[in-house]
Order: sequence, then C-alpha cells, then structure tokens
Amino acid sequence: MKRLDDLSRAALRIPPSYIVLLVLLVTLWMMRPNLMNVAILGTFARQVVPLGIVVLGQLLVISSRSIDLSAGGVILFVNYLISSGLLYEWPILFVVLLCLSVGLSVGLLNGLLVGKRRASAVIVTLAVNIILIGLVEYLANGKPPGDVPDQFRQLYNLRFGTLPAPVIFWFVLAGVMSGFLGRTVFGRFVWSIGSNPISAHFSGVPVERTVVLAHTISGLMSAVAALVQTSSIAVGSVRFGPELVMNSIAATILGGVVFGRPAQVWGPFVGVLCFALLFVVMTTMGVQEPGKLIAQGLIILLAAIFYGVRSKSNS
Amino acid sequence: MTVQPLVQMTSISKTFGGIAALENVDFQLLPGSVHALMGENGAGKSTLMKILAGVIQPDGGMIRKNGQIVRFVSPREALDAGVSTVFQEHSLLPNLSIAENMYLGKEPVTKFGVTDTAWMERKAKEILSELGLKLDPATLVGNLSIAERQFVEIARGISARADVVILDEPTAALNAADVEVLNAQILALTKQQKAVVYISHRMEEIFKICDTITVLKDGRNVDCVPVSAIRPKQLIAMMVGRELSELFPPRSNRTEGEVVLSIEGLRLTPDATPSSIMLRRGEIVALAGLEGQGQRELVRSLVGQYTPHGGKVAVRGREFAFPLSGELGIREMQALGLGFVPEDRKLEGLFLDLSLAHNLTIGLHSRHFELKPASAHREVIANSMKSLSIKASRPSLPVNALSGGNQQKVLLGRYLALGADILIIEEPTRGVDVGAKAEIYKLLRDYANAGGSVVVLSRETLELIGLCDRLYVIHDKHVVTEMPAESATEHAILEAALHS
Amino acid sequence: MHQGLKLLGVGLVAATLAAWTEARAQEVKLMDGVTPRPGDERTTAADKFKKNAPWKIGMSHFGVNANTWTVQMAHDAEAAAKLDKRVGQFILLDANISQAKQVADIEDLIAQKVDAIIVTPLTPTSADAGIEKAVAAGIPVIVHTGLTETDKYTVDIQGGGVHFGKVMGDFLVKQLGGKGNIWVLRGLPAHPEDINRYKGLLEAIKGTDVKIIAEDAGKWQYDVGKQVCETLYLNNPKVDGIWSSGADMTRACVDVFQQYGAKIPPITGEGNNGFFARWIELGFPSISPEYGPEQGAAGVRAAVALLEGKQLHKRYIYEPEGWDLEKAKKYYRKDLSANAWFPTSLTEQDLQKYYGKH
Amino acid sequence: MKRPYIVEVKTTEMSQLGRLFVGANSRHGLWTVPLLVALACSLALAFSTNEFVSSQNILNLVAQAAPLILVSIGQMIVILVRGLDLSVGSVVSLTTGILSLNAPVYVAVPGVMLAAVVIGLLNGITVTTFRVHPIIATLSMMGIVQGITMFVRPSAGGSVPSEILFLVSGKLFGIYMPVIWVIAAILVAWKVVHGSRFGLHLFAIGGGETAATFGIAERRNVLAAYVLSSCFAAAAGIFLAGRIVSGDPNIGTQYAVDSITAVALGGTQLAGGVGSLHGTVIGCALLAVIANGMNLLNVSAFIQTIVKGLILLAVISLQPRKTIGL
Repeated sequence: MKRLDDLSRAALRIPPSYIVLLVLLVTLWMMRPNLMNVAILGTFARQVVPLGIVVLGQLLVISSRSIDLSAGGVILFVNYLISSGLLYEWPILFVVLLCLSVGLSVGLLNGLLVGKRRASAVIVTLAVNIILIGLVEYLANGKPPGDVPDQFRQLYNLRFGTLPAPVIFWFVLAGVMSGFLGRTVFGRFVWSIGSNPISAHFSGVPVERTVVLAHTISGLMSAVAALVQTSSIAVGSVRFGPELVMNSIAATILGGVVFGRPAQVWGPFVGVLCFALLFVVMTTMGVQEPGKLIAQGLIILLAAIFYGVRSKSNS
Repeated sequence: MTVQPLVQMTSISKTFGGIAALENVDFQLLPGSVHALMGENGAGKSTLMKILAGVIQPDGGMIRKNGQIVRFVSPREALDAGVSTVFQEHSLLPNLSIAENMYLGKEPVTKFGVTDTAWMERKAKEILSELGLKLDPATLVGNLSIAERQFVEIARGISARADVVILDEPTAALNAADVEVLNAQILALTKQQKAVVYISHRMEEIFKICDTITVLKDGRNVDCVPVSAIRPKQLIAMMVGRELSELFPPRSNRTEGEVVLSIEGLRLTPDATPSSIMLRRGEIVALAGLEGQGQRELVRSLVGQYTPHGGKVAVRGREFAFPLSGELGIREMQALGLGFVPEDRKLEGLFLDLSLAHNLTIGLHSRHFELKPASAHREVIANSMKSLSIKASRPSLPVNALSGGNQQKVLLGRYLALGADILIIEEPTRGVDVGAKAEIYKLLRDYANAGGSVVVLSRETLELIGLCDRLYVIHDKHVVTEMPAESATEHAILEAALHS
Repeated sequence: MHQGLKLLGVGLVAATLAAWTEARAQEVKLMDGVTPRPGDERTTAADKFKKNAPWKIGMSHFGVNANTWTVQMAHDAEAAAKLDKRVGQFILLDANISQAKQVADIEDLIAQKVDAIIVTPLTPTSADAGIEKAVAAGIPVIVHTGLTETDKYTVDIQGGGVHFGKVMGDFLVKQLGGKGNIWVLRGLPAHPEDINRYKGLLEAIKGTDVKIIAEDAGKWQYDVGKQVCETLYLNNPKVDGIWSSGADMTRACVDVFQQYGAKIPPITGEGNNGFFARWIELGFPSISPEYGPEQGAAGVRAAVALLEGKQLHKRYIYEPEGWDLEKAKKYYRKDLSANAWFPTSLTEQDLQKYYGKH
Repeated sequence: MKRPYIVEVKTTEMSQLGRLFVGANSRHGLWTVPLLVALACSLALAFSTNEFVSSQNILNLVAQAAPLILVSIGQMIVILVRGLDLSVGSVVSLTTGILSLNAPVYVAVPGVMLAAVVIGLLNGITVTTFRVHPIIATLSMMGIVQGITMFVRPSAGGSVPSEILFLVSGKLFGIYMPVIWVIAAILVAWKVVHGSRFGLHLFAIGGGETAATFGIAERRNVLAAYVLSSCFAAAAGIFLAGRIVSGDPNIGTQYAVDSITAVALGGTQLAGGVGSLHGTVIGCALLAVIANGMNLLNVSAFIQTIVKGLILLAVISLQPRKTIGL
C-alpha cells in the first residue's frame, strides 16, 4: 500500500513535458520515420536553443515566485551592441564579456526592484523591457544595426559529429544549471522559496537576496541566449517578437515548474524541445499559423489544468 | 425549566489528525443568559464554538437551534440562523472600511441598487458610539490598532441581529475601561432575551457578568454550574487538576550555568510595563500565561518578526537594541547560535513537498554563501533520523508523507542540526500524539543536559510545568512573575496571571 | 452602396477637373520607376495647395522599427526633407505597428495644422478616417508604402505588393519552364503586404503547372524562416523553386541549402545589401523585385511639389522590373552592412553614417 | 491561486502625509502620483503648445484613450480579485474580426458579446475550478483566441456595419460619440466596481481569504470578473472597429500589456484588493497625454518608447508593497 502510494507519487512527479514530447515523437515517427535520426532531430533542437537558454533563467525566477518579461529587450539590445558596428574594433572576447555584463546588470536591476524594493515583477520587468527596446530604437536611428562578426556565425554552424554545437552548448549549460541548482546552496534556497517562502524565511534563507540573485542569473541567461540568437541570425535587427518570452514561460510550466513549485531543469528543458517538435510536426502536417496558435494554446492549457488539478488533490 | 434552549449541542465530537479535540461534549444555551465557557488552553472551547459558528464541522453529535436540528456548513449559514461570532483571530479585511467590514455580505442597497454607504456608515457610527468609540466608520481597518480592530469585530458581532452572540476572548486586547463598555453592551443584549457565550480568562469579568459557567477539560465536559454557586478557587480547581503524567523526563540537578540570553526592559507596546528575562546555559525556561498575553510577540521580537518599543537583548554577551531588522533578524540570530522554531509547522516551518533531507539541512545551508557547493550532509541526516528516531523509509521522502509527530521532530531536528545552543520554541507539541510528545520532551531535556538552553512557549500549562526548569508568567504584555517549575502548579500560574 | 455612389461622384468631379487641366500638367519626377497610373487621368488642381515657405510637413509612419527596411524608409524621408531648405519642419510620427496609434497620430498632425501629411498606412483601412479628416481640413495627403481603401487622398504612390509577388512568381514560372513544385515562405501572418504579395504569386502561377507543395509563415525573420526552411528541407529536400516573401528569409533558406551542401534551387530575393552579397557570392538563380525605401523620399517630393503649387497626378504606380544579378552587382556595396536597402536616395555621407562598416 | 508571500510587516509609525502619499488611507491605491504627473504634463503642454487645449485635440485625446479605458476597466476588475487577463487583446481583435463579416448589426453585436462571455467564462473556470495560475490560463486563451481570429479574418479589411461607424464618429445631442462612450463606460464601471455589492465583494475577495467567512462566494464572483473583463474588451473592439472602419486580426495585440500598464499606473496593486476606477482612468489618461504630448512637442519618434518605459518604472517604484513577486 505504502509502496503503491510512493509509486503514484513518483508518477505524478513526471513533468507534463515528458508526456507531450513522447506523444509528439510518436506522431512524428508515424508520419515521417525518415526524420527520426540524431542529426535531423539535433538540427530541430538547434532552432530553439535561444528559447532553451532563456528558459534556464526563467525557471529560476518563476520558482522563486517572480517572473521575468525582459528577455526580449535584453536579446534585442545585445544583438544591437554586436551588430551596430560600435564594437567591431574590439576583441571578440571583450564583446562577449560586455554583452554578458549587460544581461547581468539588467537582471540585477530587475532583482533589486523586485526583491528589495518589492515592486511588482510583472510591471518592473515589462518596463525594463520597454526601455531596452526604446534604447535600441533610439540608437538604431543614429546607427542602424548592421553585420555580425563572422566568428559568431562560424561558431553557430559548428558541429561535433552529427550534433550542432549550439545544441551541445545548451545541453551543457542546462547540465551546469542543473548541477548549480542541485549542488549549491543557492539551489536549496530557490527550492525552499518555491516550496514555502515563509518557512524559508524562518529557516534563515535570505529570501530577498535569493530573489535578486535569481533575477540576476535570469538576466545573464537572456544575454547568453542573445549571443546564440545573434550568431544564428548573423545580422542585426530592430524588432523582436514577444513570442520568445511568452514561450519561455509556457515551456517552464510545461516542464512542471509553476509559481511556487521547486525548480528543476530537465522538465523545462524537455518543454522547450516540445516547442521545437511541435513546430516540426505542425509544419510537416501543413498546419498554418492560426492552427499553430490554437494547438499551442490548448496544449499549454491542458498541461496546466493537469497540474492545477494535481496540486488541488495534494493539498 | 420550561424555557426552550436557544442552542442545544449534544454529544459533539471532533478529531484533528488522530487527536481528539472534543469528545461527546454537551452544551446548552438559554435565552437571556451570559454563559461562560471555561477551560485551560486547548481544552476545546474554541473548537466547540467554531462548530457552532459553522467554521468547522463536527465528526459526531447534533446541534439544535430553537429546537430544530441544524447543520451549519458555513459561517454564513450560521449567521443567517442567528449565530454571530467574534473570533480570537482577526477576520476583518484590511482593505475595507469599518462600515463595510461590519456589513459585508449583507450590505443594504439604495433603490438604484447602489450599496448604501451612507446608511452603513451612519449605522456603524451609531453602533461604534454605543461602544464608546469615536472611530470614523470610513476608516480602513488596515489603519486601525489591534484594540480598535477588536472593537470593530465586537461591534460587527453584536450588530448582526443574531440571537446568539459568541465572544471568544473579546477582551484580550482591551483595557479595563473598554471592558466596562463591552459589559454594558452584553447586558443590553441579554435584556432583549438574546444569549451570549463568553470565553475569557479574566476571572473577575466572568464573575461580574456571567450567569452560568460550563467547564471543559481535555475536550470533555467537566461541569455546568450557575455562577452564584461557585467561587473562583473552586472554578480554577475544576479547570486544572490533571495528574502529572510520566511523559516528562526527570530534571537534572545541575549547577547554575552562565547567562546566555538576557532581555532587558523590553516594552511590547508603547505603554506596556518593561519586562526582563534571562536564560542560563543548560536550562529550559517557559513563558507561561493565558493566550494572547504577549508571549508570542516577546519571542518574535528576538528574530525581528515583531517590532517592540524599546529595550535590548544580549545573546551570549553580544548586545542588540530592539527592534531588530526583519530580513536579517533570523539570520543574525542563527549565526549567533540561536534557533527559532515557529509555531505553525505547516505554514511557517516545513517545506511540505520537499524531502525530509532538505527540511533537515536547510538551516545548515542557510549559513553559507549562495554559490558554495551544498554538501549532502549525509551524516547529519542519518544522525538526526537516528537520534530523533524519525520514522521514515528514506531521507528523500517528502515530509508531507510523515505523521505529525515525525514532522515536528524533523522541524526540531533542523535547528538541532544547526548546532544552535539556544532554541526558542513555540508550541513544541502542537498536533502531536502522546508517544511523540514524550519523545520530544526527552529530546529537549537531553539537549539541555548537553549544554543547550531552551525557551518554550506553549498553550498547555501542564507541559510547561513538566518540561521546564523555570517559568515566567506573562500577562498583559509583560512578565508578572517568575517561579521555579518544580514547585509550580497550574493553579499557581493561573492565579498569578489572573490576579494581576 | 451609398458610399459607392459617393465615390463615383468624387471620381466624376475629379475626372472632369483632370480633363480640363491636363494641358497644364507638367510631369514632376518623384522617383525612378514611379509613373502615373495608366488609365487614371485624374490630377490635382494646380496651385490648390500652394503656400509660402517655410512649410511644416507631417508624416505618419506605420512603424519605423518594424524592420530595417522601414527604418531606412524613414531616413530617406527625413533626408529628403532636410535637403529642401523650404521645409521648415518635418514631423515624423511613429505608429509603432499599432492601427489605433496611427489614427491618433494623424489626428495629432491635423491638430498641429501641418501643411501636408504623408501617410504610410499600416492596413488598407486603418488610416482612412484620418486621411478623410485631413483632406476635409484642407490638408493635402500623400499616401505611399501601403494600400488604402479610400481614395480621398490627394496623391498616392502605389508600390504594389501584388506586383512584387507577381514579379517573383513570373520568375519562378520562367525558371521552371512552367512546371514544378515550389515552397512558399510567407511573411507576417495577416499582414496586408504579405497577403498582397501572395496574391501576386497566385496570379503568376495561375494556369501553369507550378504547384505549391509546402507553405508556411517565416514572419520575414531570419530565424523563423530558417526554422521553416530547415524543417521543410529535412522533410523532403526535393523542390524545384522557392518563393520567399522577404530578403531575410531568402538568406536563411540559402544558408540551409548550403549547410547541407545541396544545390540551391531558384529562389526569390529582395533589394537588400546582405542578400546581394550572398547572391553575388554563390550565383544561384534568383531575382530581386524592386521596392526601394526611396519611396520615403518620393512622398516628401510629392508634398513639396503640391506646396509649390505644381500639378500632380492623383495616382502613381511603382511597378518596376525585377533586378537580375547584373543589376544587383551594380548596386551592391561591399563597404555597407547587410541592412542597407536599394534603391535609396540617401547621400553617400548618410549611407556611410548609417551603414558604413568601420 | 496561492496567496502571495507576505512577511509580517512591522507596525511602523507612518505620518498622515506619508499615508496619503502611499495611498494607505484608502483601498483605492496610489492614484495621486499619476494624477499629479498627468496634471503637470497637461499644464506644461498647455503652455508650451498652441494645440493642446484646442477642442479638436481634446476630442482626439478622448477618442485615443477610449479603447484603452474600456480594456483597462475590465483588466482592473480581474486584477482586483488577484487575477490577470492577458487574453483581452485577442478578444479586441476577434471582435473587430467578427464585426467586419458583413453581418447585420443586430446579429454581429450580440454575437460578439456572446463570444466574449464564453471566453471570459472559460478563463474564469480554468482559474477557479482548475486552479490554473491566471497568467497561464489567459496566456493560453490569448493564443487560442488569436488563432480563431485569424480564421475569422485572415487579414485586415472587410467592412463594418454603418451603425457602428456612427457609434464612433457621430454625434448624439451635440456630443461627440467617443465622449459618450467614455462617460458611459465610466458610469457603468463605477456602478459595478464602486457602487454595488458585487464590487465590494471583489475588493473583499482581493483583500484576503477570510472573505469566505463573510459568506462571499469567491468562485462565482471571480468568474464574473473574468466575464466582465472579456465584455469590456469586446466593447473596446466595437469602438475600434468603428474607428478603423474594418476588421483587423492584429489590432488588439498591444492591449494586454497596455491595459496592465495603465491599471498599475493608476495605483491598482497586482496583488489584488487595492485599486480604483478613477485610478485606472487616470492611468489611461496619463498614457494618452504622454503619447499625445510627445507628438505635439515633436519628441523624436525614436525616444518615445524610452520615455514611456521610464515613466512606468518610476511610478511603479513609488508604490511600496508587502509582497515579493508578481
């Protein structure tokens, strides 16, 4: 009896993303068996690497009961920094470091306003996002974005064996994040706040500081995602769709991390893969944009309902 | 006795998590009566009244209202049937005005369907002024003081046009003058043949305004007597008088240790009498007294969770002035070796969906910088599980799969694992069965014998007497007396508290 | 019905006017490739909008930062206004891809009593009310880069999305010899420009054996275009031609074929420096329909002409031939970044300032 | 819906002035700051431009702010009960889409409202019965409704019944219709939010869990809040359809974010229970005045976005809260 209870508990801990991915894989396998090989699936995975990296930060923030809507602005801004030509003379390493520090500072600003100032995370990160986009618009007026240094592009197209380098990078980064969450004190703090912030406070967890740090890391991840995104486009742009941020929230939740549920990396990781595969399946089936929007909305909704019902039966 | 009772409760039983809070309790309320419900902390008074008010449902028994069998599944239903309640917990909504709080759920509307704010405020003002209050009914409750809120709750309960009004410790936050005003209101109610249930620990109030007393002990009826037939001493004897069970480990004979914690001149409210408390190495000290007298505020002041008005604290020689910072309070104290174990295990203590291992070690992790690797602390976990005899199949089990007693041990274990040499514990055995209680008592005694010091706060006076070395009796936001536990009795403590 | 009658009436009046004044019409050159619409003889009345300089000209841009092309079009307009000393003030308002904001912007321009308004409508109907209001207030309105449903405007320059799409479609039909399977990479879903270009494609392949075997929205973005193209390629790499509705998607798709070492099928492009670079480098069969940001300047020139009192045609078309590789080579600027578009009337100095590689 | 994290706050003494400044004296939130900012902006504009105070410009301002006011009122109602509605934008788009299908007005308008009610109900049920976080529930709904809109109206165009055209650009009793819309919306919303038992119950639910002990049916009221939000969004869609005289599947895109922005600017707290209609209208007015003012002052199109973001950040940082997070 106890055993069975444990088993069902374990079964319920499987994030919905795993099930969705399985369904999608089976669907694809039935429709196009020729697509089922590592090289091809790896290529599909490469398409969502920027999203995947943003999710690595988003899951930290969401499970600390906050949210980060500023990833789009960071990506746009970093893309502009690289492609505007302002830094063409700089060694590439400095450019990368500068970009990362931009993400870090934006994240820190978000974190301080949310954690210390206790302003609403939705509005703060939204406003920061607007300011970053506005900044790019302003700068692009004087100097529109141009080309991206070739090294970025070459890195993006690199392959190790059959696997594209960005996918390996993403996987390694996810592994690092997983290790970071699982093996550092910070991870314990995030888990604690996710589970019960008041208990966390009484256990001596520095709640405010943890929220600040979670936002800072999220900002850093946005900058890393921006580097990958910029390498993939290889040219500057002045606009960035809002889908990425919304999808990052959706993938995180699909991966079993909800506001106040302990963070884990692989569920959301698989959630991002779901987005990649969903796109492939729909394109293969010839489903157009409206159908895609509806299907994606329904999948997220059903997964969330599944989770909502679960948390109810647990409490 | 031809008068039909307004309320007749028969054989009411209620169990919380395997522990019986009420067993076959009878209670009867006659019109025009002020009925005192007496008993120790935890005797079941509040539970019984919550059942009558529809807040919780009984496991067994029957309630008749005016002779009809009723079953209240919500406070709303109880109110509609004429049972109005003023609870100890503040149930007012801070973002609504006084008038809105008083009429919420039954707001009058004008003929245009607009809520009649003017009417509500006029009425509220009338009721408030009858209670001698000059509050603007448009004020937000969030801006009121605790006593003012208490009065608004009373006003709300009284104005509900109910024929049964339950007042659960209405005077806990009130001063003597306020109490007079309240008593006048209660008399007015009885003149209208309404009935009042009055729960209070203030003996003089009981004997002044009540006519009947029902005494509960350990969730059972003791007696129901007219006030005229009983004296205060007899009443206290009825409430207490339990055997000192063998639950408690023997006190050790030890020499006086050095003072590890001392509080001086602490004033909980601006006009409260200053209190001083000290704790020696190797001893367990209790903060005893009736509920809501300031014990909680006192210990929470130590970790920055309550803002007192002056005084200072020294922890092993390091002095701090009150108030302490909220965010840093807990962490600073932990760094000094002081652990605070909060009362509400589920809301403030444990991470229910996280593993036992996480719950045990989070305190240890909190001492480190975020980026430091989190050691697995396997030994700590194994030792804790063994020394606390936590019954769980494996450390990765989420704690909500454990029993209440084991959960409590995990919570204690967290602070023990910290190596804290001072523990401040609120309600160490709340919702815990007898076996686990004994284990926890032994644990704390062993801890003290090993050189630790403990401050305990509990609603169960008996527990404090059995467990501790020394007691401070707290009343009206300050320490009224100090006594050694060995010679203390429930009687003495109650008297010390009530005679102030 | 009612509205139709009204339109007819307006048309009749205008046509009469046009016939009467035709002899005096002197051709004003707005831009290379922009010509009066054949079959529409209506003109504006000479001196009707004549005013003494300095002029205050307003422009409602549907979204300066929609993409790099829209930025450059705004720059072209600003540069043209700066070039003419008689333009005392040039007010550029950005609707930021919001129809509601565009309506508001036009209203704000009217409130500021500008002497002429240039509108690039976001959707065929979003600016109509504003245009009508402005004309009613006696302010001449020039419309370009985008269609309208009203014809209350004073002058319009229609660079047709339909024509653009058709040029690309005709190229594919010719390349494929009237038979073959193509992919279609479309722009932003529901965007009128995308829909018109698509219309042009359907017109071109009508009656031929060219079949669309796959179609998806690349949203005019490199990354989405690449995602689509990659997926389609891995699904079934056999394709005879690709119709792409935007330059970034073309680059993305070329990169996909290159990445797999496959021969690049005939694929349509656009007048963008980055695309030209790839085209010249790899030499795959392609065509670049022309849709220059110089239209921004053309709009300003039209406004200036009206304020000078010159006579303009009511409607102009901008339907040039597509560019082949030779013409692309002539325009390609190795020293400029990928985000420069052609044709443009930006001065060399401006080009270097905006797009120069340091 | 889980309660947001609240650490016990210290009972610090606050000056009367301080209380007014942080809006602690009422549950209407801190609307004084945005009001002062809006008034200051208006005054500055009145002196620095000739056009700002013209009747033409004021009418423009009203017409420009009207759809945002409508959407924001609905958004505020949902936020009061600790919710959020991201689907309002696609409801606006869907509404213009349905209206542009050439159906007679007596079919189209009820059809639009019915669609709105269904969407609101689905949002409400997902949030209450299935306990899905409002952001997720309405985000998914946003995608679904957007998809449906693109089926209904794949691209901008179509024509809207002429009655609706009149509803937006005509005059009634000599008063311009947009003014009537705004006044009507404010009156209706005032009745709902500040002048009815339902409205008071919304505040009570937002104020804390104890609302239930007063006998207030949380589920039903939250459901109603989401339905109202959708209906106000549909009303905004009707107005916009009349203004652009056609349907457009993308017209609503900005409204989800803009309405939350306006509501937050007006002092309404996203944690629920604190907010006001007047604050929301002030928030919308502030946004409209900023946009209009920047146009009239010829502030470069390229820095308007930055200015908007900075104002938002400044105003939100002036509202201290007890909770950390959303």
